Formats: sequence, C-alpha cells, structure tokens
Amino acid sequence: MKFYTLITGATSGIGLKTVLELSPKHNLLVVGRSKKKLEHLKKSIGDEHLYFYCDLLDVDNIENNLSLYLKNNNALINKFISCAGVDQNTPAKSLNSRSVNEMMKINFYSVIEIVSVLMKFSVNKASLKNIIFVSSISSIRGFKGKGAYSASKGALDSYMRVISKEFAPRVVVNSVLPGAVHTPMSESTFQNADIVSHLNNIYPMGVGSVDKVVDCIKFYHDLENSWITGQQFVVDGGLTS
Amino acid sequence: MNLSFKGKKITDIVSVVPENVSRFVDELHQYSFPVEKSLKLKDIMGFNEHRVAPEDVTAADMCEFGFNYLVDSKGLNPASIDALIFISHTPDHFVPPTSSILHGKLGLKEDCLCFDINHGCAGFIVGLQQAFMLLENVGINRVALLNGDTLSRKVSKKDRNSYPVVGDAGSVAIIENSSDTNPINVFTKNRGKDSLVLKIPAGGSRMPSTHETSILKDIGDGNFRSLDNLEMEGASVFAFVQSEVPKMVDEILKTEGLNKDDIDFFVLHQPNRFMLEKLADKIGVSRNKVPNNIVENFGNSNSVTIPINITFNLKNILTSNRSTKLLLAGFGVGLTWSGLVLDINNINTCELIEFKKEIK
Amino acid sequence: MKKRIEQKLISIRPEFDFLKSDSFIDEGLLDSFDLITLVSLLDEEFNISIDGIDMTPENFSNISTIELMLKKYMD
Amino acid sequence: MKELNIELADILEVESVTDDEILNSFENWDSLSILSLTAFVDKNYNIQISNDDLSDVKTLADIKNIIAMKN
Repeated sequence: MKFYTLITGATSGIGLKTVLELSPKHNLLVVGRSKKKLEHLKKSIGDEHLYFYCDLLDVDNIENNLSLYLKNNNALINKFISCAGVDQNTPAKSLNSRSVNEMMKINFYSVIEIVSVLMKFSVNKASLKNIIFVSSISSIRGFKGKGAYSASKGALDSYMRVISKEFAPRVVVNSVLPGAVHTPMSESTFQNADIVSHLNNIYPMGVGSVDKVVDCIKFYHDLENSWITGQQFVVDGGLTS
Repeated sequence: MNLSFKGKKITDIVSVVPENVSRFVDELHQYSFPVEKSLKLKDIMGFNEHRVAPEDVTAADMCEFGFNYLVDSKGLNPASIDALIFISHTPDHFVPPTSSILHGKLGLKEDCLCFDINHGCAGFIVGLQQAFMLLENVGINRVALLNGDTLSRKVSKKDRNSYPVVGDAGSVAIIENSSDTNPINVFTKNRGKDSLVLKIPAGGSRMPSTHETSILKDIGDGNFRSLDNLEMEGASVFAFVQSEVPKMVDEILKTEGLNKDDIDFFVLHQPNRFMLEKLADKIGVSRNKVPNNIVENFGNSNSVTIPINITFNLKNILTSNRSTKLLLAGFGVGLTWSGLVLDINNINTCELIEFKKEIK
Repeated sequence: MKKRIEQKLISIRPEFDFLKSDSFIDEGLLDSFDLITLVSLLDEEFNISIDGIDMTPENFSNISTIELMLKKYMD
Repeated sequence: MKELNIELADILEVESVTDDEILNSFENWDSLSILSLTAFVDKNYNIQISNDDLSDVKTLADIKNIIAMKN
C-alpha cells in the first residue's frame, strides 16, 4: 500500500500547477475528465503517479468508481486537494436551477462524494490526514454576475468548517480563497482589456498569478501535524483586506 | 451438454453503445410498405430506436472503448488479464484474429491467451463457458470476455422486417476465480443440421463477395436484400426458440433444484419484442420477470443483448448487497441455445456507456 | 366468434376477402409479419396468449381453422 | 443483516464488528457514529431509530432487534 495525494482539476490552471509543483516529491493520484490531457501529463511527470479518468459531472458514479480505482491500485489517499471547478458569469436575473445545478455538481457535490469515499474505513483505512479546498474570494464577497459561483464556493466553505470539526483530530481541513488570477477558467475575463485594467486598479498588489495561489496550497499540503483547521486562507493581493 | 464449475464470478460488466440513435419513424421511407402497416408493427415488434455505429467504427473499437473505461475509471490493471476472448460475427479482418489486434491495442502482457469465436445470439453464454473453462487452469486467474457486433451493416436498410430491430454494440465482462463454492452449471446445445437457417450467404470461402452478391433484390415480400446480408427463415427460427428454450429453462431449473419463482429475472437474448413475450408466456413466467426493452431502446446486437440488458435494467440491483438470482439464456445462430443460473451481488461495475469517438 | 376473427383479418389486409380463401398463407393473403400482427390482435381480443408453436400455416389456413385453434385456449 | 456489520465496522474504523461486541468499548462509538448508523438504517430499511430506542443498546445485536421489531 502506497500513500497518494489526490488532486482534482489536475489538468489545467491551479490544479495543473499544483501537480507540477508536488510531483517530484509526492505520489499523486491525478483526476481529470480529459483523457488526452491526462495522457499528456503522464508523459511529462511519469508513470509512478496514478491517473484517474473521471467526469465529476457524473456525480452518481464517483463513489463506485473511486472506491474501485483505489482498491485495484492498492492506493491509499492521505491528502486531498480539490482544485476542480467551473466558473460562469450570469446575472442573477438569468439564473435557473438547472444551470446552477451543473455548477454545484462540479464545485460542490463531487467534493462531498470524494470526501465520503476517502473517509470510508473499508476503502481508505484511516489514511486521510489533510484536505485542502480551492475556494474563492467569491465565497466571502459579492461580485456582480457570480451568483451561482459564489453560492457553490460558499457551500464548499461552510461544509469545510463542519467537517473540520467532525474529522478532528485526525484530519485538518482548510480552504484557500484566491482572488482573480489568470487561468484557462478565467481566460474570457482576461481577454477584455477594460476588465484587466479595472482589476489592476482594485487589487492593491495588482492581479495575481497561479504561482501565488499554488505557493499557499503547497504550504498547507506540506505541513505535518498542523494545528490549523477549519480556516479560510485568502490569497488576493489585499483586495478584501 | 451440462458443464459444472465452481468458484467463478463476474466482477465487472460494461456495455458500450454508439451515441447515434436511429429512429424507426424516420426510417419508414426506406421501406416499400405502406407507412400505416409498418406502424402497426411498431409496438408488436418493438420497432422504435436503435443504435447505429459510425461507418468507421468496428465492434472491436467499442470493446476497446469499454475495456479502457475499466482501466481509466475503475483502475483495472491490464497486466492482470490472462486471457482475452473476442466473440463476434463482424471481426476487423479475416486475418489476423481481432483478439490479437485488441491484445495489442489494450496493452496486454505477452503471457496472455487470445481467441476469436465466431458466434452470435448465444455468444455471451458461450463466452462465459469458455472463460470458466480457461479459469480451471492454473495460471489463469482473470479473463476478459469481449462481445461485439455491428449488425446494422449486415442487414439491408430496405429490409423492414430486420433492419429496425438490429443495433450495434460491444461489451466487456471480467471473469475471475473466486472463493465462492456454489456450483455454476452451464447448459449448451447445438443443432448444426439447421445451421443455415440463419446465415449471411456471401463473403466467406463458399461464396466470396462480388458485385453480384451485393445487389439488393426483392425477396418477394416487399423486403430488399442482397446475398451479403443476414437472412433467416423466420418461422423456423421462431418455432425452434418456442420449442427448445422453454425445455432448456425447465432442465436448468431441475438441475439447480429451483422453481421459476426462485429466479429474480430471466435475462434472455433479445431478438424482438413479440418473440420475447411469447417466450415468457411459454416458459410460464410473468412478463415482468423477463426484461424486454432492449430491442426498442438499442436494437438486437447479437451476443451483446444480454450484457446490455443486465447493465441497462439491473445496475442498481446487482451493485447492492442483496443477492440476485438471474437465469441467462441465449439462442439463435448455430443453431445454439445455452443458459445458466448466476447469483450476483455487489458487482464492481455494471454500467452502460456511450461510445465517443473524439476523446476530449 | 368468426365475425370477430374476420374483423381482425380485415384490419390487417382490407384489400382481401377472407371468406373466399381457404389457404391464407399459401395464397399470399397473409405474410409472416401479418401473422405476427394477427396473433397479437387475437391475443388481445380474446385475452389469451397463443403459443408460438401454434403459429403454423395449417392453423391459419382460414377462419374456421383459426376458430378451432382459438377454442383450445378458451376452455 | 450482514451489511449492518460491514457498515458499522466502516463507521467505527475497524476491520470487523460482531453482533455481541460491546459498542462502548470502541474508541469511535460516539454521537456522530450513532447518527451515521441511524442514517444508514433509515436509508436501507426505511426504519427510523430514535434516541429513546437507543438508550438500552449495548451491542449491534440490540440494534438488529430494534430493526426486527419495527419491521
């Protein structure tokens, strides 16, 4: 039995950078819904890591597939970093439950499924020690057009606080809340020069980069026997200060 | 013939169907019959929707897709496969065996046996029997059984009696030795003297395919067919099924010491809705216990109808803790008829997935 | 009963006079799929299930033979 | 009801639990475990177990008795 860090959303943006940072020193179980990207990643970081093909939208199958995958690979998960997420700018007037539901599945419901598998003794023993959710400052501040996204991240952080109590003292659970950073997910936003200049104006330290967020994730990932749990760590260049 | 085995189990079943749905109501113009007359048959026969693979996709492609799904999403280790069986009427080539091609594509180890078996309707049971026999050998602990067919290309599009009921599909079943000591009895019978009542006349050595064999001809009842197409003596096949399958079911139940009530579901090959209903009545079981919705949703895909039936209708039951008793039976091409009783619970994988050509 | 059988036959093949033929299958009044339709309709009409084995040209020669066969299921 | 033993072992984070082991002797038998178990019973047998029902429970066998009685 080998211990792995499970990373979702691992084939792009913050997740990808996290994978590249952690892969030299840790065994990773990389989760993605693009087979091509997973294969590409396998070529660049190597065979010693595990690659789990899973569409998080298919929430109903996560429990069965992940349990089986861990069993078949004799893998135990001791750390879980949830990076998978989708964003969408829709004014509240135009929101409907169907479109919000899709976002909730990827940003929130899938996390619940994964955590419940990883906490199952018959699947993962008592291996899990550390959970990090990549949330967003949208969880704690309102931004126009982010109704669904804010709700999903708010749900994630509320859930985080609860499980930090339920799973203590064995597991520490924390969230990292990035401000606006340039990733494939936020690509459309960053193509608009007006928005970029606006963002640069409102962020005291200017717009951030993926690296700044990954530094924070890596810091909490590498902490052993930490006493920090149930916390939200804002990484936003001072925007919400 | 009845062969008895011990300590075997199916751990995973995945069926794969093409994304493309073809609807009977959209095909009506292909046929030479009055629309109203064809529509009358819709509910009786189960002419409704069927799956048709894109032209460049073969049965082996769908099997490969299903196997890779098990590897990528369920963590199946390809190196753990000790034997691969591919059962189909529609191989990639005459030479080499399609199982060899798949062996390469799936990245299996060299210490792995590969077989092609040319079989149809009874092909899933025939395959299980082969897998069980292989597993009796020391050194073989896990067998991949791949069933697949692209029947839509073997049936004339102007054959209203056959085209609406056929579909393309593939399936993968993983079979292992287990500590379960309950015996599994597999029944098989063959009637080779009637083998040509269900056939594709041309394309083999007896009658190579030529331009002539590909010409569609009115066969007298308003349906058009060529010698390259599947043809059958419908009435003979029907009579054979109605007389032999119920007898076999009785024999199986007698050997197992079971009553019809003890069986939770009769998972039978799916030729068409009418035949299945008649068969259920003849066997003497409630039609509810004989799932009969594969033709109208996917089409008859030869040996894949049983795996599709299991994954489409019984997923929730078979993945639960409760043990479910299934009687599986296949019948047709050969003429071969075969069946067995299986107790299944907590199956690892029981899924129906759609074949996607473009992988994101 | 004969009338009910005839009605079903006409609903499948309105173009034929079923009283004038003694051999529906041989004379081409019914093809194999008409037979399937007919069996379905008769099953429904008389609330029975005709055994597949009984789907022979002999049993479906004319209205009288059909009636004779159906009576087997009525007892 | 073998699945109940399997589920309870999972909840208590041990390899197995027999019907007559004293639940209080397990390190992880606490209010959260009780909630998990009653949720499982509710979902799988559609039977609601109340706090009152649980007051005399010492072993899994006691819980199975409650389920049998309410069934």
